[in-house]
Amino acid sequence: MHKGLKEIVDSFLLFDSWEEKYEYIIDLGRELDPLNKGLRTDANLIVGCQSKVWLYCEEKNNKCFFYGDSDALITKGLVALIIKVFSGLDKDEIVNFDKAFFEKIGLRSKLSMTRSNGLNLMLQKIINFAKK
Amino acid sequence: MHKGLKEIVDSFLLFDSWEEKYEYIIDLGRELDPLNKGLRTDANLIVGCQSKVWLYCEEKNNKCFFYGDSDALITKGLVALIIKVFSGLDKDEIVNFDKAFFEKIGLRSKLSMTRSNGLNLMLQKIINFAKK
Amino acid sequence: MKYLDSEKIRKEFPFIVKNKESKLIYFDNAATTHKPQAVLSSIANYYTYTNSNTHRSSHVQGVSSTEKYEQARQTIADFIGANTAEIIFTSGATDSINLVANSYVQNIINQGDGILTTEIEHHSNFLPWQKICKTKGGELKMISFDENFKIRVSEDQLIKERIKFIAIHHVSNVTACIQDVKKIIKLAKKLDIPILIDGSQAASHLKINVKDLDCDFYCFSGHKLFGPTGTGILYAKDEKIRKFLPNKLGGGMVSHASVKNSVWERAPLLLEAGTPNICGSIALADAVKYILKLGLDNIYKHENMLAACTIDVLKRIPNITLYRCSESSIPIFSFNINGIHHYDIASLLAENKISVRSGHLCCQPLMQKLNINGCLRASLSIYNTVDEIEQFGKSLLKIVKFLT
Amino acid sequence: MKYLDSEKIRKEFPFIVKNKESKLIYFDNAATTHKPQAVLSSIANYYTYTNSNTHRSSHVQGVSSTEKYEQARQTIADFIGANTAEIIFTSGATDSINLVANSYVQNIINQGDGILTTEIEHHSNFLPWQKICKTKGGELKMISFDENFKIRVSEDQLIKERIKFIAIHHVSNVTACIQDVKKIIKLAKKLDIPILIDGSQAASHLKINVKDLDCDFYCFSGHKLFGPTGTGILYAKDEKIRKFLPNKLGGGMVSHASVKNSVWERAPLLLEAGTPNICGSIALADAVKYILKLGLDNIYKHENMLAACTIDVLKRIPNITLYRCSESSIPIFSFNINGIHHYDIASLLAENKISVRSGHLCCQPLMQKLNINGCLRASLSIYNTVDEIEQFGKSLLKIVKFLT
Ligand SMILES: Cc1ncc(COP(=O)(O)O)c(C=O)c1O
Ligand SMILES: Cc1ncc(COP(=O)(O)O)c(C=O)c1O
Repeated sequence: MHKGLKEIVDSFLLFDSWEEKYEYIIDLGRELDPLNKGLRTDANLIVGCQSKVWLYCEEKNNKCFFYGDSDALITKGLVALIIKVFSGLDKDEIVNFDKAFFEKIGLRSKLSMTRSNGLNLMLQKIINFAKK
Repeated sequence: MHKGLKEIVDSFLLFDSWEEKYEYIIDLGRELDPLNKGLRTDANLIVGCQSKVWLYCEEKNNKCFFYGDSDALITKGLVALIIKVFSGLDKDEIVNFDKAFFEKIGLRSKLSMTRSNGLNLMLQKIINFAKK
Repeated sequence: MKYLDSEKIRKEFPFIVKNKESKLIYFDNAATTHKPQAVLSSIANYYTYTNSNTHRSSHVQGVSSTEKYEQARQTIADFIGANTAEIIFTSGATDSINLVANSYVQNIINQGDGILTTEIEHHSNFLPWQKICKTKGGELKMISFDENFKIRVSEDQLIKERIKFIAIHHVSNVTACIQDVKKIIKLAKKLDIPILIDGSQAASHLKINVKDLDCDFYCFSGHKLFGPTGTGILYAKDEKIRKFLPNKLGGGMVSHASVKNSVWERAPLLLEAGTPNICGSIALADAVKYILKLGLDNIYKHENMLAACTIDVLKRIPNITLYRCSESSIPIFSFNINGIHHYDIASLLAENKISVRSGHLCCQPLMQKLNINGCLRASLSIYNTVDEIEQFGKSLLKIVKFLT
Repeated sequence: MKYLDSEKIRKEFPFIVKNKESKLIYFDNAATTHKPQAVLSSIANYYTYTNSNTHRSSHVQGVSSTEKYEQARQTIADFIGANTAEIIFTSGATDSINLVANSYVQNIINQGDGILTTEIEHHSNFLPWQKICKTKGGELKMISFDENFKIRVSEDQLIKERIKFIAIHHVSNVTACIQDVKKIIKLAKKLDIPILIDGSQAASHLKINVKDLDCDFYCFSGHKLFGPTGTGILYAKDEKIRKFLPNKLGGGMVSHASVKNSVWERAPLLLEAGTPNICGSIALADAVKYILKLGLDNIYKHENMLAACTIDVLKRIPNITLYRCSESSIPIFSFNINGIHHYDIASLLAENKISVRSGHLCCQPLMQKLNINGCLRASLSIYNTVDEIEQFGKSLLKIVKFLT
């Protein structure tokens, strides 16, 4: 687990209430680098039932980088979190990433096989990108 | 309940074993007037899943008369029984016939809403004939 | 003032009983309802005592299975005032509507003919008609509606747009509006246009009588009616069902089959090829019996009371927009809160153990019309309580504050 | 010699337990099997703990329901060696076959093309192809079979008859014959002809691996596999499923819908419009887990032992004609007794509390070929015992004597 991840897990362990947890998530979203307008295209859009997620993937010097956005606050926070987790890793690291991490921070359900928030599709897109 | 019916119910009450009951039913079939070859037509055929039943309905002097046959012994016996019950009645009597009779002699299941033996369809045909 | 004893009802639903401790509030009943113990027992009893294939066996269980299945058909027929032979068991409302589309409407629509529907329909009562129009060169036409989401059809429109078929909802799963379908059906009948009513959101809330309505087709799902998943009903008027061409062929729907030729059974068996969902349909009939025991009048009045409470609570939420019929309606509440994404609210309500739906609710055309990308929906049923509504209001206020 | 502990298994089936006293013998397992307690519990648990609509909600039960449903898909995929996205949940084998017919085969058959099948098929795998040939001007062609009911296809026939699609059974519900489908599939692949295997009578008896078989489509019903009614599976190879045009439209199968146009989801969701039989599919996966726990190898060997016993018993019946494969087969026994109507025997067996099927077994083309109007069928499953077989033999002898 890279240092950034450890930090995230530690933060999540400290939360006593949903307010704290979601404040943290929403703050992550606020700190997210704004997505270049030119990248907020339909091609980068992941259509879920409930909130929109844009995700752009890029490879530089054998590392993967991700940029994203969402129209919902919480989803945007989760997009930021996922980008924090995966951006800068190489393809092998992404493919072998232990998804128990999301379980640890209590977000498993948000990333499960439902199409409701597009996050699972986002994760799939990242993994597929890494597999190419 | 006309006298013929009473006789039938009484006979059924006496049976101790399936052998006795079905011997009686099969005997009824043996005693059935053979169906005129010219009436053994597709038009008079009632197609069930398992055995064939032919039934011909006729009205004479305001009474209904039925003639029938089947390719299976037991079904033929039941056809004979039904003819014994209904032949000679007038239309009103047929329409108002109390179907609990079949329950009394333990043949309800053979005459229920299944298409398996055509007997239910036979009963329906008789009633429809009487309703016309 | 109390039409139903909610404490007693809650005890009859295993899901509610099991979630008592965790204080879960389930407000997604328009999506699916929970099942009373009577339905769970019906399923267990069927498999324990009866289980057998229908319509084909002479053995004891086969006969008994067929009888129970046909009695279930009778129960459903009585429930909506139909004849038994007009009831087709399907796997759900979507299946029912597609059956009408594939077995009937497809064969009556020609180039230039119109199919009339509304932008308020659930996708299941919209996409099949769109497809037929695409493949047959027909035109999909819309009925307009007022600010209360009440739809209005004129004889003029029916004639001018060459309407050959009409498909509308009885009650909307978004706006809760109870349409005056009887009036529209009357108009359709006058011009001899077949009409389908999607009763998915009506059947568990309103008394329905298809003969009184005089519609040609009526349908609903079992799972929204306290029954099992994988069950549904299509009512098709006798004169119409005779014109159906089966879309699904297989065991049980032919009287004769040979390499050269096959002779079909009569409806409804003709339209139920293969082994049906025997247990499911029997359990659905038991769900209907459960409803009848409570009484639809009582349910309607009780739910109106719940609805009034909910309205009171929602009025206190700042910046709320309700997409809802203020006239006759059922306890469904679709809304948005200005400046906050519906998904954010639904997520945080979930954290607070309150289950509501958010998104387009399978009604994208309506969302487009309302110019929104989705909304929240709280939908109540007989086992919901005033306490739950108040808790919902409190949590909602807190969340809205948190997010602004 | 004992591959399965039948006493233990019998205790796991509520139907068997409840009928212990009455000594009922259920030999109609090819029509439908009974359900183990594991399946009944699965259903009760779903409705008590999870119940919610799938694929659409962000609330806890919605997510959990979707997960369980998708895990069920995974379980089924693993069971037959498929990829998850190649598994479509249907309402039964008939539904699966008709889905292939309506969404795929219909679009590839043109005037003069041939569809190849056999006279041994169940109506469900016969009538849909007959219909397509009628509507599209194709020709329904037959594969010949030997005295063991083994079918034989030649490359020659495929070419000469312009075959564009093949649909055959894996195991017959009349003759019990296990076809060498792998060989036929290989031939079909060589000529690039899509092929469907009806596995309705195979799935509860044989280990199946669709990748090893290399067929394009494989299907079976849940209710013949110890699962609930109203459930079924269609396996469709990835490259084929992409070509499916949905026959049923509605909620859950579009990513975008508007009055003008709609954009479809990907398979398998594209082909599962509407609320699916969520509980049923989850319970079917639990039935599969039950089978895997017993082990298909053990089941196969145990059933072979039961089959050998049954053959011994039937040999003692005078004037019997068995319609059965003497080579590899499952414990199904179709027969007639010369001079006695099958229905008479079935009726009297029922009086003796023995449930067998009689009639055409939804295989009228085969009955015509055999020149009979029907037959008797005894079909066994894992919970049947040698004692039951012997009792069956005794009763049958007595009845035959009674009727002659
Ligand atoms: C070989 C075969 N195919 C298809 C079917 C149809 O199955 P279902 O009625 O469950 O759809 C059956 C069941 O009777 C069968 O035995
Ligand atoms: C108005 C309406 N019509 C149709 C449907 C489709 O029902 P199902 O998904 O059970 O087929 C629904 C359910 O969401 C609905 O609310």
